[in-house]
Amino acid sequence: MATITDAVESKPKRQVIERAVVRFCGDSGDGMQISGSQFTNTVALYGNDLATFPDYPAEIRAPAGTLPGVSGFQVQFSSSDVYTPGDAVDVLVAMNPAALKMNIKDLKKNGILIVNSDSFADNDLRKAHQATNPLEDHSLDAYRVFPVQLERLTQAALEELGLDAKTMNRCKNFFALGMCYWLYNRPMDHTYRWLDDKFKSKPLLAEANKRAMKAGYSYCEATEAFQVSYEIPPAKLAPGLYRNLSGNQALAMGFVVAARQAGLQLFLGSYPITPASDILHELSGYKNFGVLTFQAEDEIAAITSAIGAAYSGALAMTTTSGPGMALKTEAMGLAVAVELPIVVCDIQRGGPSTGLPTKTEQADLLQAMYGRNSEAPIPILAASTPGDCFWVALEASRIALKYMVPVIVLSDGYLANGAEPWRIPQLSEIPQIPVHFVTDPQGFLPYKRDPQTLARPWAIPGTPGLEHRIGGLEKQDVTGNVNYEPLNHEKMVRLRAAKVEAIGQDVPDVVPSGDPEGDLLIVGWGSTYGSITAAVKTQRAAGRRIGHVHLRYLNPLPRNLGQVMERYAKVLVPEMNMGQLSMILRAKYLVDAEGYNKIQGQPFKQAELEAKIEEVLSYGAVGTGKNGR
Amino acid sequence: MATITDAVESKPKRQVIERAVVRFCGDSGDGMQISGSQFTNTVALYGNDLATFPDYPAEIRAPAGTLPGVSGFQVQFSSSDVYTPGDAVDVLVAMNPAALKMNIKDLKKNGILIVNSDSFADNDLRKAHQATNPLEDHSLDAYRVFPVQLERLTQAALEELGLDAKTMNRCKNFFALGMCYWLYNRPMDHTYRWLDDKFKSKPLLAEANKRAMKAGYSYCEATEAFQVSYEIPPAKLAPGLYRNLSGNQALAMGFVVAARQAGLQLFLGSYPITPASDILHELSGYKNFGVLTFQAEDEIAAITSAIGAAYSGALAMTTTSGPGMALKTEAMGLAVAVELPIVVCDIQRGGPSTGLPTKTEQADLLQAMYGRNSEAPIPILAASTPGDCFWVALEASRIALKYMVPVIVLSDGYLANGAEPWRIPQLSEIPQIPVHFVTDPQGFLPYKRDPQTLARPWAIPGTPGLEHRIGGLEKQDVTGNVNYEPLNHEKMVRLRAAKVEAIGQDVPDVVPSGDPEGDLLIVGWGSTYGSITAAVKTQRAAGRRIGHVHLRYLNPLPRNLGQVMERYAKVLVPEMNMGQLSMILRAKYLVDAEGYNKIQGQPFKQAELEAKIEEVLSYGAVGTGKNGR
Amino acid sequence: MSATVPVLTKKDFQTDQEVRWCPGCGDYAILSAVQAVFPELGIPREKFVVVSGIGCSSRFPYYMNTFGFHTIHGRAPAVATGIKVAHPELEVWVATGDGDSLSIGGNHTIHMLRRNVGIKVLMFNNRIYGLTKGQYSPTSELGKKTKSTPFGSAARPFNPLALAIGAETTFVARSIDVMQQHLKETLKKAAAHKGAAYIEILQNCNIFNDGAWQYLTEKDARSEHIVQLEHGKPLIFGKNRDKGIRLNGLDLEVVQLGNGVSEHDLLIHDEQYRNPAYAFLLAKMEEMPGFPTPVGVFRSWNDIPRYEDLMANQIKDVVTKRGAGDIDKLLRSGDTWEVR
Amino acid sequence: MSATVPVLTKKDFQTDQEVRWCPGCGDYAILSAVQAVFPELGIPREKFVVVSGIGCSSRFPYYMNTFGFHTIHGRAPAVATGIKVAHPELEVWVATGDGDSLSIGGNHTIHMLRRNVGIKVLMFNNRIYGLTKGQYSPTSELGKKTKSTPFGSAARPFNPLALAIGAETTFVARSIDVMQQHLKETLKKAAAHKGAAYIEILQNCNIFNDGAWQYLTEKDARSEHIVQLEHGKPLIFGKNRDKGIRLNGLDLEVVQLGNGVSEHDLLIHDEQYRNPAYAFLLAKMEEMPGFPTPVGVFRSWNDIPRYEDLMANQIKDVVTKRGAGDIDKLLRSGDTWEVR
Ligand SMILES: Cc1ncc(C[n+]2csc(CCOP(=O)(O)OP(=O)(O)O)c2C)c(N)n1
Ligand SMILES: Cc1ncc(C[n+]2csc(CCOP(=O)(O)OP(=O)(O)O)c2C)c(N)n1
Ligand code: SF4
Ligand code: SF4
Ligand SMILES: [Mg+2]
Ligand SMILES: [Mg+2]
Repeated sequence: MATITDAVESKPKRQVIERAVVRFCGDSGDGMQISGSQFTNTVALYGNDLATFPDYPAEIRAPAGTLPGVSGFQVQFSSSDVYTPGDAVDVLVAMNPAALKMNIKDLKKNGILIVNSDSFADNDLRKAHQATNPLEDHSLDAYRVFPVQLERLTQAALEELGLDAKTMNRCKNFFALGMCYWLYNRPMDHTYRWLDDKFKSKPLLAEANKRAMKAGYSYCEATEAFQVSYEIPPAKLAPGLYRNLSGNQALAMGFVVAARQAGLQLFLGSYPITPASDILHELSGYKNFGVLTFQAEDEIAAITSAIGAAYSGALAMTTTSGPGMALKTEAMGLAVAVELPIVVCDIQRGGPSTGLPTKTEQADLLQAMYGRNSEAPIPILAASTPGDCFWVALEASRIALKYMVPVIVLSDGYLANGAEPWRIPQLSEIPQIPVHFVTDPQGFLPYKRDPQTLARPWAIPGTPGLEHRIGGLEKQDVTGNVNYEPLNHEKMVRLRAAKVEAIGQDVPDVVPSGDPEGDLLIVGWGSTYGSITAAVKTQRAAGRRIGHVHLRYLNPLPRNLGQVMERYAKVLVPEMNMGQLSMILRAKYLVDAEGYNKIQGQPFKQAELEAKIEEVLSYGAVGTGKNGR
Repeated sequence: MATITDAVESKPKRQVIERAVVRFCGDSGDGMQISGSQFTNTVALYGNDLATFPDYPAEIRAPAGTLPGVSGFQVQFSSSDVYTPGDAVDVLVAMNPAALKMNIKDLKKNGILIVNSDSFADNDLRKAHQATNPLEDHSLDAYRVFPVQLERLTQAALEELGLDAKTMNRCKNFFALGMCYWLYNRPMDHTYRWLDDKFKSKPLLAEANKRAMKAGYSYCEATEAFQVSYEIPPAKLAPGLYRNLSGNQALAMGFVVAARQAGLQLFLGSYPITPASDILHELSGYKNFGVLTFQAEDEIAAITSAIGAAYSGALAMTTTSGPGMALKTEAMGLAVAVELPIVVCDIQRGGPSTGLPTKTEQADLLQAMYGRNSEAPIPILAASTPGDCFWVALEASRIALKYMVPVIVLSDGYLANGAEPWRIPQLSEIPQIPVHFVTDPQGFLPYKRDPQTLARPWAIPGTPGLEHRIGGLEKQDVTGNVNYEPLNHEKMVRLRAAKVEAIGQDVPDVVPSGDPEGDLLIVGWGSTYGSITAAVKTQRAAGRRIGHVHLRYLNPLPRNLGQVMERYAKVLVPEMNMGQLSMILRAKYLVDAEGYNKIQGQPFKQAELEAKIEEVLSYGAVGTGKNGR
Repeated sequence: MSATVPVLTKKDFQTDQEVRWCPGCGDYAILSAVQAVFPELGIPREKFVVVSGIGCSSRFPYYMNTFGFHTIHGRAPAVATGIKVAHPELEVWVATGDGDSLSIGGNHTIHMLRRNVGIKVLMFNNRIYGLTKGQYSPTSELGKKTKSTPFGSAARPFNPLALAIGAETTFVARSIDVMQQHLKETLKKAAAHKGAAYIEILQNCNIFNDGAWQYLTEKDARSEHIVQLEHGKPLIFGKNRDKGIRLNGLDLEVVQLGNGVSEHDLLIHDEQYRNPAYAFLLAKMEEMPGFPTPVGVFRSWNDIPRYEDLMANQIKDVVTKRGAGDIDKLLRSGDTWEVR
Repeated sequence: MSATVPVLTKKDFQTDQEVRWCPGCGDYAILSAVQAVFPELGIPREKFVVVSGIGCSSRFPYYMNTFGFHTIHGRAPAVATGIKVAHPELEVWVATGDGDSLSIGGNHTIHMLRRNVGIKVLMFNNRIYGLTKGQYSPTSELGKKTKSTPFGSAARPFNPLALAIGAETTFVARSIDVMQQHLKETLKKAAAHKGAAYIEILQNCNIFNDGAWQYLTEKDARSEHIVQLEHGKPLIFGKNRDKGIRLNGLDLEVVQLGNGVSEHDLLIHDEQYRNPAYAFLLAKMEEMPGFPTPVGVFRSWNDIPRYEDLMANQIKDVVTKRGAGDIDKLLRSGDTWEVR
């Protein structure tokens, strides 16, 4: 696998490589997310496979130029498969000393560093708590540093347009973007079009940004700053129409499509919270799909309004993150008791408490499993990539409606904001979701169950003859009347559990990727998919016998999971938490699953995982027998 | 073990037996709880060991005479140890057909049944959904039935007092109580005194009840209704001063004493909920101990006000049951993040959702362990008997204050309302709880930890020079400043976990009661203590090699628990849930612990447990080896 | 029994469930009034939904033979909002208590009201927590001795109607369990209101707070202590209808009729009066020493758009402007590229 | 630096933490005003506690060099209540936003206010959720287009002061971020108030809702669109102080001074006026077309007992009556018996 860094010694004018990792970083006000997305869309349109990682500063806005204000956007693109945004960076664009300080550790040795040298005045250094100027103190000697006067050069390029200094300065991210386009031999026309569209009503701004970008491109061309440029050919993706999609966009779209496939109105009750708010924003824009979005006064009203909407016949859902999830637990218990279909999306973030709102984590799994009073089992699905969020939204809706249960969907900050090229499905590839409202009063009883799914009938208000009462008190089997008899209670507790277990009939058996049996099985879930896949691929290429199971269904678990684990000597469970899935696997299967736990608000690096795999396989690989049992 | 039922064939006038189980049942308005408590206090004063079980109807009041309105009170008393209120009843007092219908199944064959025959008119039978009159249809042939005209006889006894019919009728429970006093040869003076005190301002009512009671006693004497009466000698209890104490009373008193021992003001933030409300009621009465009770607008305000009070230096607590616990989860995460000492008491009840408010259950353990967003570990203690609640309150307070952590105390409806004779400790037996408020600004840092306990300093507002800020965002180790750095986050997550683990140094090693090693270890927690103890005793007497560990500390678990479990061939975990502790044990120790799960809103019967023990020991007792591993 | 039988009777709204309130509880009277009024509204039975929280009062749906949802404590207004927004054609009523609506559910209550969701709230105010056996509530008077305040409560109560008016409620009314006819009339007016309606019903809990409203409801006291608000009529009260309420600047005063003071000098009730302080003044009247307690409709603003209608119209508008959503187009939106 | 140094300056209340609001945010001005006022109150620095929820505004405690608690979203009034009840001698201030205080925290807000806990609430009203990047809030105007309402919101807003008055608040005031002097004076008055104080501070979020208050704050507009409430003074406004507010029966009217209309005809502001509808009328004035927005103290009732004092007194009373609690006696209370 050739990368820029490897390729540095030979210096042809234009070099073909397999993959590259580029990161733009600067102040929140510097437009780094825009440069990053433009670059991403351009390489995507060209046909590379890719993965992105936007890294936002904490919720609160920090003063310009300070460390907490640093924002970043990273993309890995390649002519072969891409599973992660990349561990280390080939090209780093840093707009100020704060951004440089926060990001330089991720640049590969000998990597390209483009810095805006106009922002390294004493004042700028002070804001970044830098005692000396890194451009002068030799601390960057390990890299190929290209100090560029981004501000002055941008101003020069825009001189004739008659803009004020502040506005001109705002275009410097496009100068940097232009440089990257040159570096990777990419056309700028996609970004031209985007600018025209974005600044429809302010053509002068469109023009300014275009000129800045062109100037950056020409700067490289003219100054021969880099001596070499790179080409990364298109990847061999499955044929089809593609688009970039973030996890939150995918979830939103998935629910719109699910509602359509079920013939129901979509109702979202939500309260804004990072990193879930964008789902609310997206769905609020889909009014022409008849989507009802209700921004509630808090998370409790958000979920209870959804329960009300479900009761009256909508496909109802609520979206939140950890702290909001904690507030919804009592109401989830109600949904379990009244057996109504709602979907609860938890876009996990760092905790506990308010924690690290803009950072990612996978630590709400046990809350999703057990965070309710008494025995209140709820099925749980987890998305593994941004695009997968679309399919998980559909599947969660299908299960909720088929089994008349609340369903929890787990995503996280990394999936929510990260994007990947997504093959757009044909409508025909998307399953119908059959829904049946009872209408016949004959023999109707609110808790008479479908023998196969154990679902109770959905009898919505407005249907003559089906008037009935439901509620959170224990109810009599079949009739649904309030009932406190001991044996009935036990029966109902077991029925509710059995109903969730019954979903297992729809859960496909797991088929490990990689080796079907061997020395190590890695069991993962959620957004670690990319890193694990990449690590397993590399480690298998190095001759190790490893399988990988990535769980989409966390409750109930796939029925063959226990047998599959037995086919490997060891089981490793990497999680961005203190060992939550591994706790469940250990309890359920008495398998000596080992956790690999990183709780840093950041996804696993491929290299970290590979090191762990090597470590696990090095100790007692032979001695301990099956799963250490 | 001679019981009434066994003793029925021989008919001496007065017979000494070892133990008896008496149950009063009737309509909620019939005063059954009063008769039961009076009977209990009288036998307690006499020196019997005992255990009680009040069985309330569901929260809502039902019309008189109907099935949902039935209320009961059961007491087992003995000249030897008593661990449970008894599986089956020797003497059943039933005030109406509804009570009879709901309770008759628990009366032993040949047991004594006293029925109020005045309330078996057609109308009464209809309200109880009885097609025929059980006093006539031979359905009671297996019992010794004593139909007594309780209403008419009471009226006759009160004739001269000039009371109205309704008031007279209200005294019939004392007639029945008088009969029971005769039956067990108990003096009535305690109840006389109680009546004098209770009706201080209404001496006529005191007199009426006394006369009714005396009439009941004389009725037995005169009519020789029973031919035999029983005597149960005092038990050999540890010497000391005793009183009856319910779990909720014990908790309330425990916290008052804890605050005194710590030299702090006690603050309770609470919102009423069955079966926890009585703790609020009790503590509201302790104003002369300086107790602040704040009835908040909801459970969230209840716990957050407690967090505020803890911040400002009080011993702060909150009390609730399952649904309220669910609402407190977000705030518990805050308490974990800011590391402030609060005690959260969850008096568990049947669920999910509103569930069975007046019935008991142990199904909030996993909610207590995991019901919060992200990694937010909290120590958990569980009380095992009503009197134990006192000690658990003290210990929970001690841990909270020593380690600067929120602590969860689990009790349940059975402990809360049940009572047992409790040996009153000397003040000298109660440990001091040392508390240190920092006052020295020198070197003060809000998150600098005590190396042994990992506790951060408690620096309360009002202390000059210690001004500082705390909050729910991730904080920098030592300084407590807001911090989002990856490695700091991981460090803090692990520190918070380590702090809870450190409590393990204070957790005594478990020492199984019964056999120190053998065929079966029963691991229990909470209110199943009595039933398990009784069952193990009987089964060991029958020659089986059984140990019993009853966990008070559920998080962290006692450090030697794993080793102890290995000393037995099998591990059985009886719980009033679907297997929550067993799930934790399986995950942590990879032990094939078997769950015995009853979810009926009612405690285990001794006989059920014994049957289960026999079943477990009968299958594969030898073959599977240690813990089935 | 269904939409095809348009003439409904009280019996049609009774269920087969045993009513489980204490004998003598004021809730029975309220149930009876609602069961009498619903059939008169000309709405098919299956269009009604009765939603409640938790409390004695919140058992209400079990006894109404229509669609009913006994939810969780305090959340009925939010559940009801979900129902009403998803199905504006349903007739959604909430049954709640002073604890359920004003303590744990205070926030949902005020938000539902300010949004003007077309839901009718029956707030059973017995100034106590009945179901949990007698703790003080947010409407209990200062100094109230209850199980949780054995030495008297330290918290000033809410005035439920003042709070509702502060929360922009478009229909605000009060009635009393024992005033059956008045209660029925008030319910009918609420039913006719388009937006959110908040009806405080003074209710006796004869077990835990017996006589809380006795000073108003005792047969002798009623005419002296209650003033009926009737649209377009002067505020007159008293056994001999000889007393009235007069406006003096911003202040209210009780005047004796006669001696030069006539009905024309009195405040003429206008439930549509747009001065927002008017209903507020009436709501606070009962707290003023010497003043009677008003019952009836304090405010009825019928021209404020309902939340659910605005939501539905917005969807219609966008569909009109953009065309009905096309899933295929949705999937293909944004930048796309073809891989062959 | 401590109680032994009584003379404090603004600097004493500044922390070493970088202030992390957007440049130009109105929060800076509010911070500056509070930092200026606290040292003037004659209270030792360590007696202050600043409590907040979550939001841009709720970062406030980090920048105040005293005790500070940044709690969770909406719960500051409840946390503050716990602090104040346990330690009535502390000076407890809450910093909160329109979302924090009125959306998720609405219930705690109104309950704290009706109990009259001696806490001062600074409610930064920018009519938007700032921290979560621009969704509409409960004070956003109907039809507001935001990230979560791209086609306009369908929810009528709260009037925060009307709600506070509906919730029985004893001190209600409004000021504006850009009116530094007025803001400081208002804060001082709040500090002097014994019970609960609710101060709405109109604040500009220049990133997500820039200009929300521009119609009031633009230099030219101020005098025309703002009327200052000053105790004992008539309500006069206008660039030339030539307009006034007059009471006509229950209604307010804007009048031109001169032409026979003099200051004496105008409404004379009385912040202690016991008619509860008075402050309500003022609070709703800004919604009336053609009327200016009042700033200043709407109501200040200083004689209502504070919750924490009632609680403390109750303990004192019971101790006096029953004697201080004796643990030994407590343990031995009830029926006891001796086993030997
Ligand atoms: C989350 C939660 N907290 C507390 C309770 C206990 N609870 C049930 S009803 C109630 C108060 C009822 O008072 P109110 O609404 O006035 O109804 P009433 O019984 O007086 O009609 C309480 C505290 C509960 N069921 N759920
Ligand atoms: C339980 C919970 N829900 C949601 C959030 C996300 N959140 C943080 S601040 C905020 C709104 C802030 O608005 P406001 O109080 O007006 O403060 P501003 O930022 O405008 O000053 C929201 C929704 C959260 N932190 N916690
Ligand atoms: S407790 Fe009170 S409110 Fe509840 S049913 Fe009984 S009388 Fe009615
Ligand atoms: S987002 Fe708005 S309120 Fe928040 S700091 Fe920026 S300008 Fe201020
Ligand atoms: Mg009530
Ligand atoms: Mg705001």
